[in-house]
Amino acid sequence: MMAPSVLLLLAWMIVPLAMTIYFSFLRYNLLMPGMEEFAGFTNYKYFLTDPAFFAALKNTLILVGSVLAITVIGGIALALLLDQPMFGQGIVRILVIAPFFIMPTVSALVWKNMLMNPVNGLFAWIAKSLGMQPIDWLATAPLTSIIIIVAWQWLPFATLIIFTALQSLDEEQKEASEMDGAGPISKLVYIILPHLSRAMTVVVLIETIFLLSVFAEILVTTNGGPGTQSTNLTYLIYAQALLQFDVGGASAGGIVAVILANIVAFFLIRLIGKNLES
Amino acid sequence: ETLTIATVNNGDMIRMQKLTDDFKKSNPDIDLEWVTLEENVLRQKVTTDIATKGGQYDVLTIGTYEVPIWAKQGWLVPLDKLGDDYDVDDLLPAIRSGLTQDDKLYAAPFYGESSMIMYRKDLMEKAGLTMPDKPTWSFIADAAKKMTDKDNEVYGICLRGKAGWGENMAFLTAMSNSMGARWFDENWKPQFDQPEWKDTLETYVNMMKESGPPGASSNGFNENLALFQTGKCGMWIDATVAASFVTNPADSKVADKVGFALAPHKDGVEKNGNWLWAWNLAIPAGSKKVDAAEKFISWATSKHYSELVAEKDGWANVPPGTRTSLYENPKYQEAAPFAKMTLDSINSADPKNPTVKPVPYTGVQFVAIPEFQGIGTAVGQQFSAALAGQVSVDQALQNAQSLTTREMTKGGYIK
Amino acid sequence: MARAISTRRKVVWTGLAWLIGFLIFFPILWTFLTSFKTEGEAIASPPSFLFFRWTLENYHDILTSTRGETYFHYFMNSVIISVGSTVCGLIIAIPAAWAMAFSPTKHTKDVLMWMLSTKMLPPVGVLVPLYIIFRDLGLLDSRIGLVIVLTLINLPIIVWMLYTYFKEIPGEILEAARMDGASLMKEIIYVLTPMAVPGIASTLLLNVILAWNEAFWTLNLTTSKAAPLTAFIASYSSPEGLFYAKLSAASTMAIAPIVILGWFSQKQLVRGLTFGAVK
Amino acid sequence: MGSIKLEKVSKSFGEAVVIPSLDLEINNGEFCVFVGPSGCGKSTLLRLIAGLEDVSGGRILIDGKDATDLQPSQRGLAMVFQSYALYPHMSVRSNIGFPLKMAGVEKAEIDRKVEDAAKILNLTDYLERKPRQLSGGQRQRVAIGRAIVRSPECFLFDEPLSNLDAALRVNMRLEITELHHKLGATSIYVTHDQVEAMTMADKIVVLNKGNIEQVGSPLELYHSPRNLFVAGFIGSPKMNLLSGETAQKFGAPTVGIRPEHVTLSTTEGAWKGKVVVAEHLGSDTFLHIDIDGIGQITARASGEIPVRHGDTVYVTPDEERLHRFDDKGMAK
Amino acid sequence: MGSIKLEKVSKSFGEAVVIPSLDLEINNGEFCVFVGPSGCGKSTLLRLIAGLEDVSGGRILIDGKDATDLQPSQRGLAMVFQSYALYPHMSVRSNIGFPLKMAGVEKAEIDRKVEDAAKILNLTDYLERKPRQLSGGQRQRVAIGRAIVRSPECFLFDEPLSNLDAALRVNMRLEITELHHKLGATSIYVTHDQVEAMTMADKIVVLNKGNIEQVGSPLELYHSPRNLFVAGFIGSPKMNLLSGETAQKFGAPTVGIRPEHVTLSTTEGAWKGKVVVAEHLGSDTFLHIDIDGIGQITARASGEIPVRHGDTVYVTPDEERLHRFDDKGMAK
Ligand SMILES: Nc1ncnc2c1ncn2[C@@H]1O[C@H](COP(=O)(O)OP(=O)(O)OP(=O)(O)O)[C@@H](O)[C@H]1O
Ligand SMILES: Nc1ncnc2c1ncn2[C@@H]1O[C@H](COP(=O)(O)OP(=O)(O)OP(=O)(O)O)[C@@H](O)[C@H]1O
Ligand SMILES: [Mg+2]
Ligand SMILES: [Mg+2]
Repeated sequence: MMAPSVLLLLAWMIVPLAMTIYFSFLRYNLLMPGMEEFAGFTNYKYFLTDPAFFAALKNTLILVGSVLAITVIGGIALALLLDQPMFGQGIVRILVIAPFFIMPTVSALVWKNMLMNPVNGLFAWIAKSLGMQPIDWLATAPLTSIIIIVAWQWLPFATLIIFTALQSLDEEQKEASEMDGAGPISKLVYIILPHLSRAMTVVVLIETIFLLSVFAEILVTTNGGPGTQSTNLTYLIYAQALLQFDVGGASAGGIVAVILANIVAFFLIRLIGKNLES
Repeated sequence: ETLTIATVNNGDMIRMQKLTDDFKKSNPDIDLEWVTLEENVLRQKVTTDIATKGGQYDVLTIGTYEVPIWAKQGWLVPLDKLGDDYDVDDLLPAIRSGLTQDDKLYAAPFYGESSMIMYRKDLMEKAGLTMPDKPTWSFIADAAKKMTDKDNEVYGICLRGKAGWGENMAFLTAMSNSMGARWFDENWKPQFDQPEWKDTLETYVNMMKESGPPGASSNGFNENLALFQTGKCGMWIDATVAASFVTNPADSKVADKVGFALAPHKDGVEKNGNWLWAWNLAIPAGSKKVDAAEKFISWATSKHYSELVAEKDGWANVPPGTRTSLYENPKYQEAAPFAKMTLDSINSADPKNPTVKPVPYTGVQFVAIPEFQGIGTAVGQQFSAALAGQVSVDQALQNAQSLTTREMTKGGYIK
Repeated sequence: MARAISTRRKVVWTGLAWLIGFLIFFPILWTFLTSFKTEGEAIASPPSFLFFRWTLENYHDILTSTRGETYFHYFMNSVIISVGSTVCGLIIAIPAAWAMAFSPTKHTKDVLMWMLSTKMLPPVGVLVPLYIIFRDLGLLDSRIGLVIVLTLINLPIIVWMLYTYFKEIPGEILEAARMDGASLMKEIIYVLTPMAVPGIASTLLLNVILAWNEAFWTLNLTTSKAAPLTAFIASYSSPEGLFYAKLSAASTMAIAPIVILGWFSQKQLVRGLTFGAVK
Repeated sequence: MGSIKLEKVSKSFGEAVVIPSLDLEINNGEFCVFVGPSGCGKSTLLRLIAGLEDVSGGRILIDGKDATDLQPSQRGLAMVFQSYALYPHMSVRSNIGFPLKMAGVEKAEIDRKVEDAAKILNLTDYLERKPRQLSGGQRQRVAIGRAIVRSPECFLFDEPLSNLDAALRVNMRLEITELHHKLGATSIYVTHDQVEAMTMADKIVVLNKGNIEQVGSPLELYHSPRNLFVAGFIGSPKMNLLSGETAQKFGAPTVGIRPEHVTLSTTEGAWKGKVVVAEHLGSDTFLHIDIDGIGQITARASGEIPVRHGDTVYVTPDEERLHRFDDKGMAK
Repeated sequence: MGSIKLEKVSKSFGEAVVIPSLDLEINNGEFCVFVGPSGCGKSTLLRLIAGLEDVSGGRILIDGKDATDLQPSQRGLAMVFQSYALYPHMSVRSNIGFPLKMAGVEKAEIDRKVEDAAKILNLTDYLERKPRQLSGGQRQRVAIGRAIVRSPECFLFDEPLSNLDAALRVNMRLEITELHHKLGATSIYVTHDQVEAMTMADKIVVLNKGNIEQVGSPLELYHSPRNLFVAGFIGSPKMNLLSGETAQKFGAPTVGIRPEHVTLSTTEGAWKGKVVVAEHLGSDTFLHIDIDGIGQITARASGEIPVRHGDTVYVTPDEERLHRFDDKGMAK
């Protein structure tokens, strides 16, 4: 019964993967047909010795790590806030959840042009109204800007999951801790956070999957620059594949990314597998 | 039959889509299906398709960069049946030469552009200067400094800074030509270690630091246009098509204060810092609808089409930069004050001999080899980092030199 | 057994929550407002928040534009592709998740995790091979092709979500059905599926949203016939020509359907998103 | 220390009045059991005492001092919840030690006290386990451990045994009773189990719709229920209640006779009936007998009696043990 | 129709042998109860009969025919699960009618049968409700309705009452017994509740670690337990088991005496002890007495006896009712 979907996925994985591996050993540029020849590990050599590669690797990890940190911590804070008694909780939830539905391209365009732009953007206007020098977000802090944009998109996801988990916390457990003399902080540290650990694991897992391949936001806002400051692995491969049309190089990059993703996946899944078991 | 036409989403192309009834009138059996996309997306998709022989499109909108490369690969159908009244010789020679290979025209220009200086006459006056016919970079830098009034958000000069081979590198390559620099020597050795490039980049960075707007390193055409239109730029060197936007009172606050001048050059260097670009229509090899496609291209790039636009939307909106006859038309000259400057700019660019020193490639603001998109963007990233102050000019040039050498070695150009 | 809360405390929390909610929502609100401005007002400084001349011109332009096809063409493609891929995904995933949940083997967990890890591969890496495959199969620019791709892309998540739902269904009920004489198919149709309806619904929703917003494959494998709203947006973000207001209007039109769907179904969605993390 | 006094305590949830007005005194060291039908307000009353709900009116005195406005943690009470409410992510040791940790007690001191409590509750071998690795009865004991560790003035139990199976319930019942004797602290215990109430309580409080129907020792309630409600509620199997003509004969609108207070015979007796179900437990026999003109009554006999489904038997109520109730259902 | 025979049935889960080898015959129309400690294999055995698990060895004959390899649905059995396993998305009507629908019975016929079943079970008013709108007892009845509607040869019940509260349990117990009398179908009933086993069974099967310890009628097991295990298992409160010197006096390594078979006195008797806990139920009194040199024993007296915690009492066992066991724990 598992067979159909597993087979399909297998095909989905294996066929292009095999082709990619094959291409990665070819000197193959789409724009120069007829010149394909076996190139050994040349493509890998060039990809791995590209100075941009380590920058991209670092940026990828920083991006994923920071967004995870922001969304998980922010998600907990927001979930705790939403859990307080208030009027119009439903509406606030609707406001908070909305960024999750926005196409990445659209949100990148909006942030870049209408918010972060140092001259016409709203942030600049606010800074100027307060008598401060507007920050040139995308030039001086490109990776941070992208982290902000991506975190904005994923914060609702984290909030929602953590909020739901929070609501599932047994009321009697909270009362028991009150009887035991726990104040708000102790309650948070000893009762609530441990209860949320499973939800946080899910957030980390799912977000990591999507964050490893963040791409549209970078393309629209900074084009990976200035320099390679906001280039991540996916974007680097994109540059190989769709700017240079260097299929060989991009394939090698793809394979490297696959291997790295699997290393991440391996640790993540071990961590999470355990947490999801119980 | 249905033609699938891939186009970019600029104003002229959109206008053409609205005028297709005219084409349908004379060709009732041909249906048109438009694929309108943002430039970079379009380029990616069209290239992927043509290179893998996907056969998705019958008519392509491609730039002057692609035409020679693709023609050489045999990916384009030569346009030899454009019709008797098409008048190929009317096409501007600079534009036409970039689209011609072995005496065959592989793409028909829909509109062409160069770059020039747009400046605020009022600010220039206030600074006590007048724009010379052929300004030099030192004049520009000086004027920019004098026009700048940061407290009131007036910046002397706005230039492209966003990384990309078609973004900052289009401007910087053109600028470097006017400084006497070149991308490669005759042996395809990168030239970023030469003083001319250092001169170029230093001038650019210093000028922008002193008189440019904040955030310049992520500014492209649109961002600068917005700045200029809202009165925040003293001078702007960019595509000639911008002229019609900045002089349009509906969108621009400064419509009546704009002057135009030829792109600058360095004292003693004969080349100007302007580029040459055209959007062209071409037919991919392997299209099964070559005849219909050619009919369409002929219609869209004909004089008749110009008249059609003039009739519907006025002469100012006719696609510029392709035909001599347009610039000789007094009605156009009257409607478009920037006509002469555009023509001069286009004519002063020579894609076959873009620089002072000899080069092994064609292209004014690009190098027409397949690797250029990647290299150009990577170098562009370095230069935009220098502009943002993230690396020094020397460092940026050094990085550019080494990464270009790498890629050229990989590409087999440097043995 | 909630305790009574003082109104003053409630008011304080309400204020804080509304403020933060508003801040998070602001970029979307801003886009929405901008879509009613003229291009000039859209870049005006200082920006005007509500007191500008409201115009529907941008929407008028979009709905009557002759750029390729009309908005509705893209919209329909988006609907067909996202719903189609989700339905296909469910048809494949339900039996698989059923098998994993109710007759697990030693390797079930590994298979699941492996499925998830396939989602971590960068799609650009396999674009060219896939493009070639699609060309040879004649699937370029076809809705079927996109449905297939998106089905496969989202399959791991669908399988996992369903798996966690099915695990919550007590095995005794399925055994009861077996005692009652239901065959395997009938068991799935009459008992399992209806019981998992909330779970399936939320899986469906999440996947419609993911598919709706998927911008890489939908953009690269289509030209016109099958192009969805992501392509529509791509035709509005131009490096040459100033379209902030129009872009805002186009963005609003592209995201509105899914935002509204998301809002209406948020309860379902929340359940779906939690992947059984929260019981 | 440890006496609890409720003065005119009332509680409403919005419109709904759950406890109209209630006075009650529980003495130091007493084991007091609240019983009553589901929804009658037992848990609510307990939670008011614990401070988990605010009273709508009246005062709560703990140990003579007004505790109405104190926080739960300041009242010096400990509570054992029906669901145990153990902290699932903490080991047994941490669970039991948690109240001490919150009180800022030193690590060594905590360890000592936790181990003492574990010894009392036979949990020493399980200190490092997580709650989910324990059986129901063990979890129950951990919950109790968490309550006793800080030597509270008074224990509150909300149906602590209702999640356990029958055999375990019997054991835990004895353990709690023994513990009560050992610690001597006041305890308030909510249950709906007859046997628990009867065997554990010093004092039973019968609640109905937020009102106290009767307060007294188990045997007081058994022997002299104040009204029909208490009569029907206390005792298992339930008292047979008869009305109409039969009752008139005994001079009251309603009379009640407990199953164990009738005499059975196969040959003669006051009422003749047919056995509907005969339940032979070995030690006892329960007969459900259909009596002409009276209806079905339950009779109980010690040991075995050889009757089966369908047999005819005679039943004689023990008049001395008959309960008589007036029109309003009050005992006469 | 309806007889069930197990021949050398065995079952292992991987390495773990749950049922080594077991023979059992259940006659047509019999009400057979499986009892035994938790984990002894009761449910497994029931599920083997149902066909929900495959046997590892041996044969299962239903009604004389080999059913070992038949699908659950082909065996003509109906099962009532501990959790009821109702289909939550179907109305009561559809729940009860589901087996008929699966069997391809006509719509009209289904309706008729469902309504008949509902009438028997007093569910007529609830036919259109969803399970979640029903009380525990009603849900239980729906589960039974689903079982009886297709007139199976045999009913299988797996602890069907363990999720109900005490009062409901008593009622449902009577209802199932009555139903059994009415329908007369063979029933196999798993429980760990003493009272259920004693009152409902025609035949009790005592299981221990997958082996049958004894098969017999409730009173047979009560009076003559075959071994120590059965003696300790059957009867509530448990039989007091004594060994050592005391037992030697009665001429056996171990002797057992049930709590109800001792005589209590405050003045004289065979053994002197101190009351540890006295549980006064009104109808009975349970005393847990610590006797010097013997240990703690439980005694039961009808009605009340005025003893309290700490009192000294004398206990005299009824020698006629003493059970004697040899070295191997078998009854002598
Ligand atoms: N937070 C609340 N809001 C509104 N009504 C409530 C609340 N808590 C309890 N009630 C109502 O108060 C009444 C008494 O509830 P309570 O829980 O005290 O009953 P109980 O005697 O403990 O019942 P059970 O034996 O079922 O536990 C019920 O009718 C209940 O619905
Ligand atoms: N699917 C299974 N795989 C492995 N072991 C099992 C499985 N099902 C049951 N067992 C084991 O078989 C033994 C008997 O289990 P069974 O459920 O029959 O006990 P039971 O008598 O019904 O107990 P209870 O009274 O607790 O319900 C137990 O030790 C149990 O752990
Ligand atoms: Mg309660
Ligand atoms: Mg069992």
